[in-house]
Amino acid sequence: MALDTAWVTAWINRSTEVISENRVALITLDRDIGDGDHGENMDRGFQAVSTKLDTLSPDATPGDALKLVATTLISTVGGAAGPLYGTAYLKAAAAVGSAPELDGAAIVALLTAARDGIVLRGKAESGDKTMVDAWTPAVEAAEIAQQAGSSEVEILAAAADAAEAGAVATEPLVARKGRASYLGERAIGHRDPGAQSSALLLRAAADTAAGE
Amino acid sequence: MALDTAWVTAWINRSTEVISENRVALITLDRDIGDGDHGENMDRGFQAVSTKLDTLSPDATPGDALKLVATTLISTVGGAAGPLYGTAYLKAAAAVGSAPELDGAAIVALLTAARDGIVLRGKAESGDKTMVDAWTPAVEAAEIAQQAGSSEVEILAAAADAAEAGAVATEPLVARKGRASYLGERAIGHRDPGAQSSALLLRAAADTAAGE
Amino acid sequence: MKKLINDPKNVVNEAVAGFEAAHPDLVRVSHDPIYIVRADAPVKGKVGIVSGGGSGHEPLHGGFVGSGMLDAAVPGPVFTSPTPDPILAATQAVDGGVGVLHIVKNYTGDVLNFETAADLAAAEGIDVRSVIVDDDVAVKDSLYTAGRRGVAGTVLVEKIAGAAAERGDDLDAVAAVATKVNSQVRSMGVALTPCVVPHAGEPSFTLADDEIEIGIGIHGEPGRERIRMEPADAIVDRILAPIIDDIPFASGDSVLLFVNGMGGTPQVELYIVFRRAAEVLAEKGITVTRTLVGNFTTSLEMQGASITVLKLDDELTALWDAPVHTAALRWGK
Amino acid sequence: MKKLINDPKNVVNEAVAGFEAAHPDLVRVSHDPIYIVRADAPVKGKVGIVSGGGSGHEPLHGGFVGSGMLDAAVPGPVFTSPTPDPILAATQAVDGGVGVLHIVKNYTGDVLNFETAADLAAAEGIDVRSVIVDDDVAVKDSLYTAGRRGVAGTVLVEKIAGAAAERGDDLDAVAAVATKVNSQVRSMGVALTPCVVPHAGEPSFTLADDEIEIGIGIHGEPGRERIRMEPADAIVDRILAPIIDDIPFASGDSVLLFVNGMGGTPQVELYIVFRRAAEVLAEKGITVTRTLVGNFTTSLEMQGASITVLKLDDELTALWDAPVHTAALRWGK
Ligand SMILES: Nc1ncnc2c1ncn2[C@@H]1O[C@H](COP(=O)(O)OP(=O)(O)O)[C@@H](O)[C@H]1O
Ligand SMILES: Nc1ncnc2c1ncn2[C@@H]1O[C@H](COP(=O)(O)OP(=O)(O)O)[C@@H](O)[C@H]1O
Ligand SMILES: [Mg+2]
Ligand SMILES: [Mg+2]
Ligand SMILES: [Mg+2]
Ligand SMILES: [Mg+2]
Repeated sequence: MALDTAWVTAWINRSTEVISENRVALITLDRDIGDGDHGENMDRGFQAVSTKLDTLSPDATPGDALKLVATTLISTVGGAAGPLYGTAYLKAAAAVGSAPELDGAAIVALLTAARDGIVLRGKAESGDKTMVDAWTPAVEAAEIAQQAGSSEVEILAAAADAAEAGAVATEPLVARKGRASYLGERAIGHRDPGAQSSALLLRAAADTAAGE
Repeated sequence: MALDTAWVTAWINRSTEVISENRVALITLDRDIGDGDHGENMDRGFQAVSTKLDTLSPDATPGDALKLVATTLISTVGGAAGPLYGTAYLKAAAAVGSAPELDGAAIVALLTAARDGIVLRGKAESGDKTMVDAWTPAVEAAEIAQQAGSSEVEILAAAADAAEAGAVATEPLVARKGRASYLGERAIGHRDPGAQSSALLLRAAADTAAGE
Repeated sequence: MKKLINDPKNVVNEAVAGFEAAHPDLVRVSHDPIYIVRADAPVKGKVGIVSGGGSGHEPLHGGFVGSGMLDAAVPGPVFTSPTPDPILAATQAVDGGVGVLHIVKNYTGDVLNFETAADLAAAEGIDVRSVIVDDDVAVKDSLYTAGRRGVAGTVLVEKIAGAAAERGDDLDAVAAVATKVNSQVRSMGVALTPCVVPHAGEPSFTLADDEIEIGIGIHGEPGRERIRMEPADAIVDRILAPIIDDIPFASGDSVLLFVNGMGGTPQVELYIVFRRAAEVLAEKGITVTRTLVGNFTTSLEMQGASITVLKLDDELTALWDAPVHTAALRWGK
Repeated sequence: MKKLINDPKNVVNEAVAGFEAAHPDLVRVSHDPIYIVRADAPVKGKVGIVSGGGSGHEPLHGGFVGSGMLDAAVPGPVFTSPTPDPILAATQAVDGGVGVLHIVKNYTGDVLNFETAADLAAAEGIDVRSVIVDDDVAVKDSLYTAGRRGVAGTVLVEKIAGAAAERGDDLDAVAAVATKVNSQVRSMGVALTPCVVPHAGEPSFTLADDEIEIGIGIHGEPGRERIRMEPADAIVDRILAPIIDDIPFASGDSVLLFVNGMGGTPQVELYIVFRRAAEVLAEKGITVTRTLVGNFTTSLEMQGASITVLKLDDELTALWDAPVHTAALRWGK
């Protein structure tokens, strides 16, 4: 069962919910090793996205919906996360083109393009303790699942599991990008807020695909 | 046994001690209903007086010693207490003139002049919750004791007792002069810091006269 | 207590030394007794203006020494009036032969110490006039108090009197304009947090996490009432009303609106306060034609703000606009 | 959390509205998207200068909009970089036809958002150049960090670049002088207390009663080390040494010494810090020829200070001395 625009909008709505629910948790993570605004920034952005969603035309493609997310996040989130997530959704939109439905290969392409967009803008490598550390394992897990012939739902679930594990795995790291890099050894023991929000977004993708 | 310059210098030295010991207590009282500097101001002043005492000539009269206290307090205490106490000692010095020794009448004159000096500068009346509420009962008690034929030591002890009672009696009052007057009803329940320091100074006078 | 200080006893000494090092073009400093005079003092033929009071309210008064404002500032210990000696010395140092005006905030200590200094200066042949500033409407001006306190309105008195002296007004005229400003200016403040006097080492009062003090004095003296925390707009309405009612300011008036930070207030908050105050004045038909926003009369690190409104006329406006060159207020040159 | 605010979401909106009401002679304000431009923008034939970043550092940047300094400031939410939209709009609003310089503090968010805005402006045919400010020696400039942060030195870059633009330098020249100032300025700060971001409602970090944070960032990001409270002179020695060693400043140099308050620091403390810093520089044979003391790059109500040293030459000195007329910095007119 390929995923269509209804899934993308469900994903967006669920993302808005979980970001709002996790607003304080993300602020707390960012307060520990950053400047305490990540939850606020993401929440402001997704609230705006969910308002903008009403303007989406009924015959919009998944790519159209993703592009709307991208431009709205770029113009409302600010901070580091705004341009990074904005670029991720922009590249994801480009990767899926005008396809009305997304099969497993398209989902993998979407995730890969999103991750590549983040790396293009932020120049972070794996292990730098950033959102990349959630996205790269997610992309890899999605690829493996797709090559093993998994369904779209299974691919997204594998990606979400890997992103969550990746977010947890940022805890022992020293940061080399973003504000946490100023902290040196003191960042050890804290989870990266951007990796955590990435895991939340990918879990929202998987859950909505599974119809949960 | 009339009191001489040795007594005045003993009184001054004891005053320096008790003010220093009560520095924090006076700050606390002033913090409650003023600006928290009375202990600091008085301590700075008496430290300066005790240093200046070395410059007193060996044949100085009690009046000379009191005048030295006056000018030193005026130029080191600041705030409201500086000019008020300064004037008190200045008028006290004038009242005892160049007498080498002070009998009971002279002690009463000294105390009366001091109180009158404070009233002259500060225009406070009894019950305004100021240092006057320690000095006026002290003057009255001293007069009564002197008329009853008490010794200088007894006169000063009566003054000190009355001053202490007067300081305590400021507690239920609303202030009508000084910073505490801004507080209205909220000053009730707090002892006036200047009345308290006055009681300390008069107790020092009595104790040193008694040779304690 | 955490402060960027060395020995608490040296706070004023060292701050004044730093001020001297930072502004050698503007001021000269006497270290014993402590006072600050403008670099070119005494200015022959000009009325000298001296102000002062306890330290801890900076930039008041040292930050206002310079051409077009004060000739001298006399900083006492923190929150404690200076003694007469430095006031006298400063008065002598700025006497340009045509008299000196003392601008004194209405606190018993300041009034008494300046009074003594004025007497001593008069004995030295200097013509001294004093103007007492008492702009704080939080305190009732009655026989049963020490009278209203002098707070942030002092800055406006000093600026305008300074301009009058600079343009050559004689002592009577300078004193008259200072008196006029004082009669037309009213202020009231609010504290969110207390301040800590260095030698005391403990907060001068306490406020619960949801309490604020309306009508606070600039030494942390309690105000009119202690209330629950409210939104900024409600607080502004609360402290602006007694100001507007007091003079009374009337529709059609032109005013200077001055929002003053108490020392520890972020600037965004001062502008949020300004926004609402301007709105309320506009609603009453009062036109804000001059403005001032910032930390000008502080209480160490206290968080909070005060609002000051000065009724303007053409003369006061022109004197406000006249050039001033001090560490804290500068324009026109 | 007690703050003079209404809804935390409206802090920036309302503060900007207050700023507009307080300084109508200096600035015009766009409310959607939010940016502040000088009243006479765009100035034809003059290079436009735009800066911006998260709010909470006031007067940086809005307080520096006016003749001789910034043409526009773009305030983001508190401590959060603005998005590209307002940066683009501000860039367009100040384009006088000869290009626009973006002055950007080196934080990932600011750099990325200004980068996007610059790309969009270029697509609209505006010649945009960017200078990244990274003066904070508390952070190592290595491949393993996001690089040094931009802190109070930004004020000096903005003033001097602004003066170069005002005298008619072209875009290359203005960018070159901004780059030069950045290469010759170094800063480091200390925090005694944390700050509270309005939407977070809790302190951004905690410090024990006897702890201070050396090398603090202006968003409350932790610094180099957390140590026991020390006397001011010892703290100054500690934060000045890495500054002097970094460039390296040498005996015989002339410098501008800038002591910046973090927002909640009493002014006496800033002058105590200045006094010691000037002393240490003098001991090293470095001559302080220009000075600045005050709250210019703040972190809301944080208590603490930073020291900035800029190596001067005749050109930079002349540009520093050039007239400036903004809400927070004004001289020469
Ligand atoms: N160069 C980078 N590459 C990838 N991700 C980054 C980079 N810099 C920061 N991030 C991510 O951004 C998150 C912080 O976002 P946010 O708090 O919204 O922005 P800011 O740091 O500007 O306050 C970090 O937790 C990290 O995951
Ligand atoms: N007008 C007055 N007459 C008499 N005593 C006064 C008057 N005003 C203030 N005082 C006394 O001064 C004391 C405060 O002194 P102090 O704290 O040193 O000065 P300040 O109020 O200037 O800080 C009060 O407790 C009160 O006893
Ligand atoms: Mg952040
Ligand atoms: Mg007191
Ligand atoms: Mg006092
Ligand atoms: Mg941020």
